[in-house]
Amino acid sequence: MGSGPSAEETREQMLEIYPKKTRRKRAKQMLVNKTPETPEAIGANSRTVPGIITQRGCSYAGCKGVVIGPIYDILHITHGPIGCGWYSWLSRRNMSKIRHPEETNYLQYSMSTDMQEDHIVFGGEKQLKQAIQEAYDEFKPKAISVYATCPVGLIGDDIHSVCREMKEKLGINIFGFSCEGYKGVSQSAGHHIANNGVFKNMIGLDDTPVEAKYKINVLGEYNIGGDAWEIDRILRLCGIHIIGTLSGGVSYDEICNCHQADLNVVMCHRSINYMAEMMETKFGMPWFKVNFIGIEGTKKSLRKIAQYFDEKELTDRVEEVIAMEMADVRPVIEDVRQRTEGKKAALFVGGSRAHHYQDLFSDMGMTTIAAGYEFAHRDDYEGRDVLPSIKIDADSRNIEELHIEADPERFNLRKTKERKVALEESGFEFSDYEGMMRQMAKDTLVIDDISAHELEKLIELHKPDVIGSGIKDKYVIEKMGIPCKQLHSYDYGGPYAGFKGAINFFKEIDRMISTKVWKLTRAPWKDDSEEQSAAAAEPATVS
Amino acid sequence: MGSGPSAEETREQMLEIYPKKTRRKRAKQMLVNKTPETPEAIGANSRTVPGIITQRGCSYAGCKGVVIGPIYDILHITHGPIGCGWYSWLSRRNMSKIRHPEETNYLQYSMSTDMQEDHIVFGGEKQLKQAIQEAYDEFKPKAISVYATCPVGLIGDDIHSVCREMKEKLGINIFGFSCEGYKGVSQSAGHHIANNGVFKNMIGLDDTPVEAKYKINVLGEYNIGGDAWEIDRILRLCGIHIIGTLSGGVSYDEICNCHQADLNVVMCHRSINYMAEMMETKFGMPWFKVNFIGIEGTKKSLRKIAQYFDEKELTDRVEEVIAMEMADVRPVIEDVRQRTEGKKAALFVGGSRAHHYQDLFSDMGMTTIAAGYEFAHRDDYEGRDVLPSIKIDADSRNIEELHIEADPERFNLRKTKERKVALEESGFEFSDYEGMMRQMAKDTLVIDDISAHELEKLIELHKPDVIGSGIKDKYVIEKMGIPCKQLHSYDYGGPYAGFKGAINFFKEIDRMISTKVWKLTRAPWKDDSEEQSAAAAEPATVS
Amino acid sequence: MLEGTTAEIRERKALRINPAKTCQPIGAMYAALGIHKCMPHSHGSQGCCAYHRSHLTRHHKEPIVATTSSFTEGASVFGGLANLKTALENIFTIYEPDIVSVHTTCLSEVIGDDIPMIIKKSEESGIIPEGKLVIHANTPSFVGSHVTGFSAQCAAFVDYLAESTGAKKNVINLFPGWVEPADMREIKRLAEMLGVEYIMAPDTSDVLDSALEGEYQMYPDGGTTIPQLKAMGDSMATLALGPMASTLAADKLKKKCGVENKVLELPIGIGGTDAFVNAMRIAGDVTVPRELEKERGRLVDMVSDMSQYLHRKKVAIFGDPDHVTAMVKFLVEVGMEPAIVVTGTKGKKWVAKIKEICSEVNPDVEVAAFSDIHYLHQWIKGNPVDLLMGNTYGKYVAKSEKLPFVRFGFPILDRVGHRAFPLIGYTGGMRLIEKITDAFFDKRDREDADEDIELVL
Amino acid sequence: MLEGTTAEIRERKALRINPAKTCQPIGAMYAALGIHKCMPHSHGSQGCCAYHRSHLTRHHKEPIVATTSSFTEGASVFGGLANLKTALENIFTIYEPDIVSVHTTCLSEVIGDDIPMIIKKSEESGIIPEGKLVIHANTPSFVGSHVTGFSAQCAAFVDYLAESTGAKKNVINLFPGWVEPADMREIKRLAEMLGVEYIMAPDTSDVLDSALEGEYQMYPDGGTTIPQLKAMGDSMATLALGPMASTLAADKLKKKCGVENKVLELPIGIGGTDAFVNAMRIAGDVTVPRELEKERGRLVDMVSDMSQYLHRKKVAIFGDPDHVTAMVKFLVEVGMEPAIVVTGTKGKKWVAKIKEICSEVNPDVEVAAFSDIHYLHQWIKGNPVDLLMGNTYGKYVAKSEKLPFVRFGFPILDRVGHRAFPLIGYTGGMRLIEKITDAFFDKRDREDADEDIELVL
Repeated sequence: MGSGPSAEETREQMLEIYPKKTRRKRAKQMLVNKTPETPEAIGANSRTVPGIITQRGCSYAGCKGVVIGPIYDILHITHGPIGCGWYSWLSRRNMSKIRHPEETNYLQYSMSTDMQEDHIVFGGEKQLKQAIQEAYDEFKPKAISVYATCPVGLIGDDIHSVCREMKEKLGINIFGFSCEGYKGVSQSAGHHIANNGVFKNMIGLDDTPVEAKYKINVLGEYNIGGDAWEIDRILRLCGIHIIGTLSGGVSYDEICNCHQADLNVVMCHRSINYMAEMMETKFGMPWFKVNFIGIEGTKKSLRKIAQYFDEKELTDRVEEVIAMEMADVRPVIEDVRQRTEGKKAALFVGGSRAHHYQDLFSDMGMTTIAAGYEFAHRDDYEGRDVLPSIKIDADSRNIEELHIEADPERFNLRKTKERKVALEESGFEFSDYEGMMRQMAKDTLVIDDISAHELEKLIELHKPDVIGSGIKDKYVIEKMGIPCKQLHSYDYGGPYAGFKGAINFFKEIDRMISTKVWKLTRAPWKDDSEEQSAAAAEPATVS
Repeated sequence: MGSGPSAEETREQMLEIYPKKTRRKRAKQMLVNKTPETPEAIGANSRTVPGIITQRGCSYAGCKGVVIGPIYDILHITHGPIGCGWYSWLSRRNMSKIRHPEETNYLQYSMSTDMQEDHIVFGGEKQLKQAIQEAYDEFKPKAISVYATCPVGLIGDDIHSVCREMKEKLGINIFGFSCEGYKGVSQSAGHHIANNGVFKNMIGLDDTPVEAKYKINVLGEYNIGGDAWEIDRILRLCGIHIIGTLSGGVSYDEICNCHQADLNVVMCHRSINYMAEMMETKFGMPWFKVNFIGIEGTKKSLRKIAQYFDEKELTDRVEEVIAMEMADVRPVIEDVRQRTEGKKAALFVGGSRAHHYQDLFSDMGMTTIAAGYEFAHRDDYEGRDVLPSIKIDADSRNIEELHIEADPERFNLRKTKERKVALEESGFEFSDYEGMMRQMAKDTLVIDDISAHELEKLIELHKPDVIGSGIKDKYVIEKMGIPCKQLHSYDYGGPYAGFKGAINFFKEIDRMISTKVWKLTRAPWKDDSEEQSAAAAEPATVS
Repeated sequence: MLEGTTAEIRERKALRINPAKTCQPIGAMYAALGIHKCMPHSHGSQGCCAYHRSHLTRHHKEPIVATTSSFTEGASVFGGLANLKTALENIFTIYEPDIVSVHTTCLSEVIGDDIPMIIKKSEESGIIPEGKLVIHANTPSFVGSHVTGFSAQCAAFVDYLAESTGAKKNVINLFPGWVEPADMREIKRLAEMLGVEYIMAPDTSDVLDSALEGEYQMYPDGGTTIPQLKAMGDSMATLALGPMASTLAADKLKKKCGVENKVLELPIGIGGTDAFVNAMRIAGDVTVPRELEKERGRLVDMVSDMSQYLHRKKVAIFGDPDHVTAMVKFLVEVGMEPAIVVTGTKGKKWVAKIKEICSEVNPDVEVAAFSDIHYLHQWIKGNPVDLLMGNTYGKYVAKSEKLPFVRFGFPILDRVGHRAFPLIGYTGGMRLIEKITDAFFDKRDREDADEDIELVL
Repeated sequence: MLEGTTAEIRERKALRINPAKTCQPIGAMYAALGIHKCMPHSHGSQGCCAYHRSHLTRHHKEPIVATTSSFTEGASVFGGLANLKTALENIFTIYEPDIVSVHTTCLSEVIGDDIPMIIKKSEESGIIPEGKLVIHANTPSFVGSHVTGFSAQCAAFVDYLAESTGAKKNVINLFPGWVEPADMREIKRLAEMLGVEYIMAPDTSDVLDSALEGEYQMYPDGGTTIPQLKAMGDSMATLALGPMASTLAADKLKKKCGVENKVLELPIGIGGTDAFVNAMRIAGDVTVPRELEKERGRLVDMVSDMSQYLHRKKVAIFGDPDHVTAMVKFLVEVGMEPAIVVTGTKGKKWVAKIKEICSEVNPDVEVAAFSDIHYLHQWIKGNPVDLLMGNTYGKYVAKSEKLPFVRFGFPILDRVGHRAFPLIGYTGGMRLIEKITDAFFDKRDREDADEDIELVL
């Protein structure tokens, strides 16, 4: 933890203020990473204590906002009062681009049933039906998705039957998500609901063969700031074809077709591991975890993909690409490290970024003294090996678990069991994720669902040089004179993935750490010494 | 004069305040137009009394700023301290357009020798020579012109010999203008100097024949706000070809070639009658006065040109064009007159606009209660028939009078004497200008070189509905709640010439007269009645 | 950009496309932040609170502090009593506000939580510390819009706090309406110039535009204080700015404490500011100082000087009813021509009012309440305009139609000037004239042919 | 646009192309207009006066009143004594100023008119009425620039008027430098917030931004009064803002009346304003009020929030030395990178000073004094920049190079905001941040591909 009190003391001071019950609850979510190799159990994916200022959002945000929303050529309709549709309108920076001029990018639109009081009283199904009809008449989309907000579930609107009816009537794909905001304890529930819906309503619809040698899907990559495009650029250089990036910058057709891939690589384990699992079961392609955030992570991920396909042509090409890209990266790192080496970061964000971005900081010679997720589960902290020991609580129990079986026609084991075992024996890990804590240094702080109070305390006690967090914390942190990098929106910059993204990130963190703006916070007359102030007011040179 | 005191009384009240000598002087420049048909002699083109706030500028402004400056492909160099070059940079709105992409429009540039103290002490010829060389090296123009400012004449720099030397050295046309600011009593001296220079250094240089049936030059049209382009548009519709518009939007080559025209028509008599006279003497083409400002003026001018060429084809075409254009004009006039009819204008500006614009106001049913020029001569007020009686005073005597003779090779009488006489006998007037006063109503006020004080008095006593003036008066007038139309710069609007220009002007004057902005000058609490203010603060309707 | 939008307008009864409003709770949150040491509390799913905080943060680029009852499915079924009680205990213990202002959401409204009852129980069980307050506003998302949420929150201040001691004071109450912190600061400056004693509520200046000084204060040194809120009941009169945002509170105060009120449009532009200044003058029995008259005169001067560029320019405008009304008045006043006027909030009377304001300059003005930006965009495609005015979301329309665009209203997420400079008052009028003419001139400078570029404008 | 300009830079010794300065007399005229009931008088050909009045009018969009000696050829040969005497007689009779301030031109300087002698003779012959004053400044156009002309005029106020009675008063003199009326108003506001008693000269606020109220006042209710100018000799200290514009007057005042002075750069940006505020605090022995600190903190906050967009952006900047120095300091302070810095006025020390200011962020900064916009443009063609800052004439370069352009300095002929809003002070800093980021963002919104458009910035 560098200077300041120990992690243990810090934790104590953070907890001190809480009422007893809250303290007990929070204590389980705040760990000192004493044994990184065998992480302690963290109370992740549990309810936020009411009244605590939390970073967390809701199920709707996770489903519509994160996972499905980015699919640009589905027409998205929020069924509910106006707010939810409004707030999820263009605010997440999942970039997307139409493929042909005659397409429409529906992400520029916010569509909603704008539920009024009488819909609450008399039911909103008719309104939804009509809205779908109007949307169809206006835009003639190829697919429409519907998202339920809090009141919808409570008043009993059956969005799925409405969708089915309209699907039949209009002859296009129409499906709904019961992602009411109160479901689960965070966005995470929404991801699960989204995965289920994508799996049920899109995956496998289009069996058109894809002509490419190395075909993969990138799962859990949402193209914030163009990350997916940078990953695509690199993979393309290597000769690897991405069928679908779920769901950054992706099209409906690509998703329907993405079961043609030979491999799923997973960026954000939290939001999409369900999908990887279900696809493997149904179609037979394996998955493994990758991380294109950070130079070392990107290299490792590329090499792992090459190793998976195991062809010299590809392995060589990957090394060439890495060498070529590193020629650009190296001088930037060298320059930047002069100022970043030894600096301290803390990361509290998302369900995978708090982990991934440690790599980028580490590339710069910075240490992460404390980190935690906003909505992750225990496996994201401790690794997938804890999965069997995770208890399903009341909040999670209500989220549907799909029961998947192998597709009788389309199941196709991409790697024979033998080959897979051989790979695994050589140290290759499939379907695994080691979690964040294993990678973090001993005696760092791990805080799940950090509260505003804990964050303030951390800054007060440890003055990190930079904090990675979200929009709601950003200005709190910066009022204290500490630069805060938004790791949801990238502060409207990016990409930060891959090689070019890393360069962007290094330069950006360098800027944030080197900026003199924090020195400006103090007016010269604040210094008590009269002499000093007098000096500051010295006459300027006359030209 | 409408309501308020009589013109005579008004004049008295204006003069009242002046010291005796000033009063005597000003009295000669302020007339009540008692006998419009035989105008009284006005003390025009005489010195401005020092200390009087005048509209007038200087000879340099008249020469460089007005007449030569607009020629876009001559590289213009001001020889003198920086100010004169600076102020004449792009500030006059004589619009111009390059003809070919490889040309340079030098009007976007301000070039100057930026004279420093040592040049004043030791002479500036070397500096000028070097400046010409540098300009040539930098831009390779086809011609360079040099303008002398006040100190140049006083310190004895011989700009003409420098120009001759550099012309020889560089092999391009280079010539100078001794238009020092102190010469003459106003811009007018500069016009004369400019005319002489253009005549000596450009006119007649290029004998390339021009293929067109009806070839004319438009003299004294400077393309403010695109006026020349509108005139060109109309004439082109009629089948009449303009070789050179002197000097709005014109090119060097066009001026060198413009002696090929069969006719000179003169817009601004004041600034360019010298040229018309000299060209007639040297080349044999007649001139007459036209006025494309105002609907009636434009029609009359077109018909006069047609009459001059006297071919049915042209006469018919002119009538067709007039009919066609009037279809657009008529509804605008009809609409606008509902608000402008009977309104009063006053015009104090320039050397011809104070006259021409009366036509436009009259088209709108408005009357001009008072008018005067800024720098005109007696003939511009009283008509060219007074020319013989004008005494040349000390200030004018120093302006060179060129002695022109017929060009032995290129003189060509466009109209035989007999034909000319015949035309004249039918009422056609060549080489004439009736002046402003003949056109103005009886008992209007005619004020030459109006002073700020006189203008204020006029407003105070007569509250005109609109005043046409210049930038220096504009905001004085508008502070008093009277709209002021700048008739030099057109308030950055225009064109106002021809038919489309008239439409622009009608709409603009309509706007100025109808605007509610003047009502806003009074805050509601200024009204004494408490009730009234209370009413103004009545609650808004709640929606 | 917005490729799917065509000029063909179809009647829509059920589908909102590109809304021109959001939901009530965010308005309540914004208003509550204008009370000193007040913690806004969102009673519902934590997503609402997260969305509102994020959105306000993006608009103000400032910390937005608020708590939530963090409903999960259980609370949604069994009611939010336990959640709210826990929340209050935590809030008072950890964040130590003087007052917690609870606003509801669609969720808690649908399940029918009785907030006053919960507050009462919390008081009884000692959760609310001595001297601390909890108030509430009902702000279901399926009613009204963010503007009515603001209005409801203002009314709650009155309901819970205003007191009449019987001793009238020579003080004027000001309900500023939903305007920016910079606007609130400007209203105070005007009141101070006029020498009128006032209480303004809420007051987000210094709260949502706080200084960067290296220290974080959860409750910055700003906002209306609780004693001030209480004292509103003893004031001579109330000026309510913005009928939609402020009438409710003013009327409640009249009913509760007998304070007479006058409802005015937002003081935007010359006439708008005049009405405010004059009402203050009369209510406060003061003389308008010469300095303020000069300020006014400078605006009039600027309008006069620029009127040739404004004259009859067609404007498409959308935003919140109060903002739009005042802005449309201003546009008409300076000679511009509102062509289409849209708000997302319901308001039949509002439509009539806008038509009335525009009647002289454009009797054919298209006015739509409970409408959306998609409709505005479609209409523009069929009826070209010279200028678009609205919040940040308008920029997609502006890009699509290559229109000069002046941002105003809520939210502005992509520019920074609204934080520092008011649109309110004569100063704000000058800012508007600058913004509008800049938008026109920038376009000219950029797009005009070389020969048409003007040095002087 | 500017088709003839290429990236190939040739040394020029004699030819000025597209100047970044004009001549002295206009500066004297501007300064004289900042004295209450003062008539600036141009002693020379009437063209000078016409040009200066026109130019100032276009910049301020206000009446600019000044008289001229209307030299013709005779006066140029025989001297301007008769013209000036006639002029003074007319001026005092017709326009009734309290003071006439004569400035010379190249013409009258070359012929060598002795203005003090003419003033003396005019006094003796009774042309100057009892109690009225005539002062003068030498402002030949072939020396210095408009800025030094302003400086000379300020010095003339001191030379002719400042008096030391021996009784020091707790008053601070302020020479504001050549800044806009809105800036002068802002300096006064800051001084008033600080509670420092001051005399500021000149003061063009309320003179050159007067209200439109339906009446014309030749001498509006503004400007430094003659008693104030006289009293400057008794002040405790002088703060001279803008070394080029204000040092001369401050030093003369020190020499004449023993008033100590401090010369500061123009109070632009955080550091620039800090220096001014701190100097006022020390000189006036006052405490900086919290309100002003908050204002400062709001600027710092805005700089912090926007710094990602400003960081290392390359700026080409031209203008007057004092303006440019202060602006370059500001740019460096907010993390931008001055790339080329040009002034038209001479100043070797100024070049060194700019290089020093930029040394940390850009040791290779190109700095040129006694240079011009053509040079700046050529340099940019070879070294692309992100932003251009300068007066209106810069817009041709901006159009030619498709650069975001922020107007500042003198003159601004084609926009209206500089009339109303200061660049001085913390408020001015916020305005600058807005202007600069708007310029960047507007370009992005306009030119970026659809997929790159950001909702939030």
